[in-house]
Amino acid sequence: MKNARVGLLLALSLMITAPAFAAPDQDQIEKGHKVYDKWCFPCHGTGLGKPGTDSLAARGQKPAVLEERTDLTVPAIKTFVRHGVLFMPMFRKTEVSDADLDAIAAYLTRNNKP
Amino acid sequence: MRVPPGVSPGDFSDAIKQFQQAIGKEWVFTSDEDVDLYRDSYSPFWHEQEEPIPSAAVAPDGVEQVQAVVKIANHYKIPLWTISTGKNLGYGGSAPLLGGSVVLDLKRMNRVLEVNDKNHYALVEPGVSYFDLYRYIQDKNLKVWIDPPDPGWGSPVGNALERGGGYTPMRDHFDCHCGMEVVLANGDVVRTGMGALPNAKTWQQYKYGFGPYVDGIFSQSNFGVVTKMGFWLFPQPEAYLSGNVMVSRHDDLYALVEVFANLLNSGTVQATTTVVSPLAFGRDPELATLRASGSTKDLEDYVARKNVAYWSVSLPFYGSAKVVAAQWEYAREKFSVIPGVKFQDGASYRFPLDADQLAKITNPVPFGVPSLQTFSIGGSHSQGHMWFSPIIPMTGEAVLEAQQVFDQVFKDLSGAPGVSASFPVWSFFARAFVIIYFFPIEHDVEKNRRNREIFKRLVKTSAERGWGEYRTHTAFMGNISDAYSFNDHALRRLHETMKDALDPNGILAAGKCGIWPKAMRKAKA
Amino acid sequence: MRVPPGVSASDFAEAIKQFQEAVGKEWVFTSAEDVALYRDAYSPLMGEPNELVASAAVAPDGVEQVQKVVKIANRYKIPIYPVSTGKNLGYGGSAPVLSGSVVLDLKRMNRILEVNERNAYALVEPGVSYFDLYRYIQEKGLKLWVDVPDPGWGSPIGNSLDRGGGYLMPQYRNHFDSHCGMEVVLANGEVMRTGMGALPAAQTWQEYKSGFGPWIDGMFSQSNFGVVTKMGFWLMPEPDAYLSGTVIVPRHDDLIPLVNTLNYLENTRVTNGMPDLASPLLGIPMLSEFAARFDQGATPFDRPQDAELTALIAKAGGNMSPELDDYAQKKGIGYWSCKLSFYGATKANAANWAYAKEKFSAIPGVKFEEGDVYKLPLTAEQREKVHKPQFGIPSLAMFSIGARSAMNPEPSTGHMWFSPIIPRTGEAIFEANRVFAQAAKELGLPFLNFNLPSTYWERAFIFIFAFPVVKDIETNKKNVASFRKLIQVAADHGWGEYRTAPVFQDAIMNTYSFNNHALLHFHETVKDAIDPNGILSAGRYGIWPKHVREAKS
Amino acid sequence: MKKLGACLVVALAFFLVATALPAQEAVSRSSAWTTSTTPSQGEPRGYVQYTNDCSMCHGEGVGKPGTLALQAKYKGAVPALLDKRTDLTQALIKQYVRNGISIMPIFRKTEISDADLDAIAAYLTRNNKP
Repeated sequence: MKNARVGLLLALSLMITAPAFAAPDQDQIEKGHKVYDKWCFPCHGTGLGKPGTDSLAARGQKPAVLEERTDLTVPAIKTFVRHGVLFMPMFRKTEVSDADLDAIAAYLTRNNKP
Repeated sequence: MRVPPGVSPGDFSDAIKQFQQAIGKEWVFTSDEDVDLYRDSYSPFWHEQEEPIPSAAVAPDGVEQVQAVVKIANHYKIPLWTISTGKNLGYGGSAPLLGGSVVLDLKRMNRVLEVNDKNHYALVEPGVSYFDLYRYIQDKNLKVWIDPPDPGWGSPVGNALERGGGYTPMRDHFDCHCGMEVVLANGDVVRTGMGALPNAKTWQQYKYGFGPYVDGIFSQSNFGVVTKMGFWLFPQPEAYLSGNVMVSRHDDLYALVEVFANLLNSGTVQATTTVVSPLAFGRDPELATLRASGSTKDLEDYVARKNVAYWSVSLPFYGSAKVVAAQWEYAREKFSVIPGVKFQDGASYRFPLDADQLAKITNPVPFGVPSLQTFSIGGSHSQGHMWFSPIIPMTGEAVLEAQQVFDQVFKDLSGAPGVSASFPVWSFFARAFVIIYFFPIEHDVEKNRRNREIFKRLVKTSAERGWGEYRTHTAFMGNISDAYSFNDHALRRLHETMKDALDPNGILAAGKCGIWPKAMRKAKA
Repeated sequence: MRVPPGVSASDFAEAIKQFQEAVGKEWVFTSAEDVALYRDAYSPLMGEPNELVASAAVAPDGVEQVQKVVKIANRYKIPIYPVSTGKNLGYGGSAPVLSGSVVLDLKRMNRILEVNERNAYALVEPGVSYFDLYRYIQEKGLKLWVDVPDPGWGSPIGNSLDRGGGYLMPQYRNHFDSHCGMEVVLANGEVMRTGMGALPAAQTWQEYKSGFGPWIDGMFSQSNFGVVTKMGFWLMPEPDAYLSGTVIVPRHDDLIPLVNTLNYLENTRVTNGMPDLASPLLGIPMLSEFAARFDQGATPFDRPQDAELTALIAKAGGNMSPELDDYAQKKGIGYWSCKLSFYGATKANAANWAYAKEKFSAIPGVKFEEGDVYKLPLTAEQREKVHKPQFGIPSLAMFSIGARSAMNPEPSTGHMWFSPIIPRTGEAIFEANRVFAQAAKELGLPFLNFNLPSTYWERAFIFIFAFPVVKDIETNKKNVASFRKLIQVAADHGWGEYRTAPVFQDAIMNTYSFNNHALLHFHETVKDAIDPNGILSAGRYGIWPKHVREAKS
Repeated sequence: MKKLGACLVVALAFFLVATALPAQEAVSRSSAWTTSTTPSQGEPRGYVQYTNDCSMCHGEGVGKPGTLALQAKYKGAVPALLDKRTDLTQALIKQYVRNGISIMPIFRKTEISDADLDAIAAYLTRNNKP
């Protein structure tokens, strides 16, 4: 099962180069920004004491702050939120609803190259 | 679809249908995908059969919906497991203790009902997080602090009910609550303290009300579902100052702790800190060698040579700028009975902190600002953790004894990865130290099995020494409850008597803190 | 011999015999003369047929004897009523709630089991009085203070279980809050320890309150769920110094910012002693000076003897009046005052007081009076001078209120306390005065023109009104009826009593009626489960055993 | 009246010297109860019990409602301090302890045993004229 998860991650990273999706509208991105600030920023934001950012920084290569990434895909984001990764726990739908998660994904992929 | 233990599939699907009618279809989760979101991300049973996974989850939005759910559960004898924000990570997360329970997820009940900055209190629902409450207070520009625990996404209600601790003078979270609303197993709503008085004017100002004070039995228990809770807040103080006290010899610990306890009990120091040996964490290779094989004398020599401390405690002071300076001065005077003691001024702040100041503070929790900084603890590759947290006396003797005893357990079991040989002791609570041992969780069955064995051994050893845990992961609640056994488990038997009377069908949080409903006690026996 | 209700004479005789075997013949009291000693000396029902009286009394000396007594009581369904020192005067004394109960008198269990100076706590039995504990600490020369309530002969355990209060730092003056760990004999005769005491080898029974699992201690306060036989208390290390200072404000409406600022200072722990509200203009004395005024031969309600003022006060009738404000300004007399106490390091006290003054300076016209500064311990001479409970010294001085004195040549035979909790705001003080003054008028009660609340609790005020108990049955009847009216008046305004005498326990519990008395029903469910025969303190705080509830309905 | 009280105290101090009681007791009677007095220290039992059980209300010094009440009642016609009285009878003492008077409550036998009460009564009547 662990291997299955790793496999999933690999598959997802391969999908990063997959074809573009329909561009989300600006309202959706703004909503996503708000939800991101509420649910993701405390761990993945800028500044001191942000373990999510620190953890990604330790991994290196890509920007550690999620908002600066342009390579995240919507399915990857959803997988991390719904399944967790390392010490990041999964989030329930009473915390981050599917609609909120769509918005977060829209926000974090807003600068992706098509 | 998974079915709760002892419930027929037919009954369960009827119950699910009624849950859906009561709270709306979208808030009853039954698909594997949705239900898996309720697994404990930091489960020590990861990839094992024993991992307790719920059968479904229901998320009511309001006390009437909670009542409806509880009544349905009673009718079909469905075991429920209540969570507030579900972020009790390291102690069980959002997963039940009994596999197949239906999680009663109160996250949607996230209203901040009142924040009063004249009498300094808040009334909140269980789904409110420390972040939510902080934001509310900031938005309204109120001059009150909350007291967050290390992780800010948890629930003030949930954390207080688990009897967690924070860092400011309001650090004992259960102690600082005032008034509850509870849905009982029969679906009835009670309000405690002054809340029992209709139109009460002091529900959040006087804890006890009239007659038996029942609030305590809803903490670390399964006697009800708390749907509202009041908290006393700390008005924003003028200033903060910290001062570090360093002593150079091993045996100085006795006097260090004695003076420290006196300062706590006399109200000079009013907040959480930790007594620590910096020697336990230094990265110097020479120090590492001394730690492994050196004598106390060797370590004392090292301390003298390198001009470091054998033990230290950093004292936090809250108050007016002049007062915190005077308190620190008085503390220095008191510690001066220890020959060779050294002092170092620490951080100093005036409140409110502006954005720039706040940005420079890695851990803002001691200033009433919630954070997730604590999750750095396991390093970037951590897959989670759980805590072993025994209460020990606030004496140097106890600290040394605990260190020696627990070190021996680790040695006997040839160590546990990531567990430090030495440890800080914390003053989260007024009078006793609590040790918080970090146990890594891995997605590795063998390592987790081994860690569980070590954990159980620690619980047992701890009990033999007269130390008990203040809180634990659901996986060990039975073990710890077993340890609190005075007079043939008289306390647990009383809890069971009450459980049977208040929740005859045993629907609420079966097994929580060792309390099982009658039917399951019989099955186990 | 009186027999408990529902018990046959022969069963009772048999039970008495077994009690005698359990505790020794001399410690079972059955003669009318001996049992009369358990009457409530301050009973408002004194001499009436419905006075609450015992049928017998049993005085065990140790937890095993308590267990035996409880088991015998269970066997014969004898209602028993534990008292600790039995000095809960004004709130019921040593008499039971249910007439005919056997009083379980724990006075002989008066051992001080431990006083730990380093970690500042004590473990005591219920018969230990504040005087006893204080003496013990003095004899051993320990640098510890006990937070005492006004009457020093009471029991720390009994007072704490009845949720009484004292005068020191907030974490000590709430006596239930400052307890840590209990030993309880349950109705089935089993002995249980709470908190860390449930751990057989416990090292921190008196250092950490809640142990593991449900924290049960609160259930044994103001209740009838068990007999507490040991209890731990957190003591206050003797501070470095004490300082007091008084804030005086000129106008009626200044009470509002006065209280708001006080709340800020108390909740940030700037001032850590019990704040002491008074009114120089209206002659309402500070609580801490109340008893001392008797020694000075003064009446406690002292104000300038001035006909104009007396007339103005009468005219205002407890309300805001511009004339009174003008008078106070003209004469330079403060309308309200509040004495603050500080315990701590000499310099910290001074700095805290300076900071408090800075904060109060937002009130125009505020004045400050420097009070006492003591480096502790007090000298023998200082000890005589001070308000003793504020220095952890037990006393009986407060009884001067009801005792014969120059101002009170024909004393009462006791008193009962009406003690509602109100919000900690100036507005609430005004409202409560309006409401209670109106009620007093309607009931013909001799209330003062204005009353100020006490500040025993950190976050709420408590009004304490004394009702005299006299020899005249008719007067007592009238007072009891008035008391009941006030309970209702208070409840209608969302104010509830924190404690009361047995005569009023049902009435007050009835006001705590949220959701059709859900909390009382909860208590009853617990009661029936853990004391199925209903032997413990039937009726205490409004909780009756099932058979009595059924008989009543 | 205040002056009268002071004279009384002076007079009593003289009186004390004349009795067999230990000299130290004359110094600070009002806080005598703050440490236990035990028979082993050679004190008569009645004095011990009186100190431990009665002096907190009936002793000397400030904050003693019993003493104040008797002062208000007799206005100096008899001493306000019980242990200076020479007119009390044992029966009367027992009557008050076991029945209370005004706001003085009843004392149970677990508080003051019959034997202790006998001793207190003997102590308080020790200087009565025969």
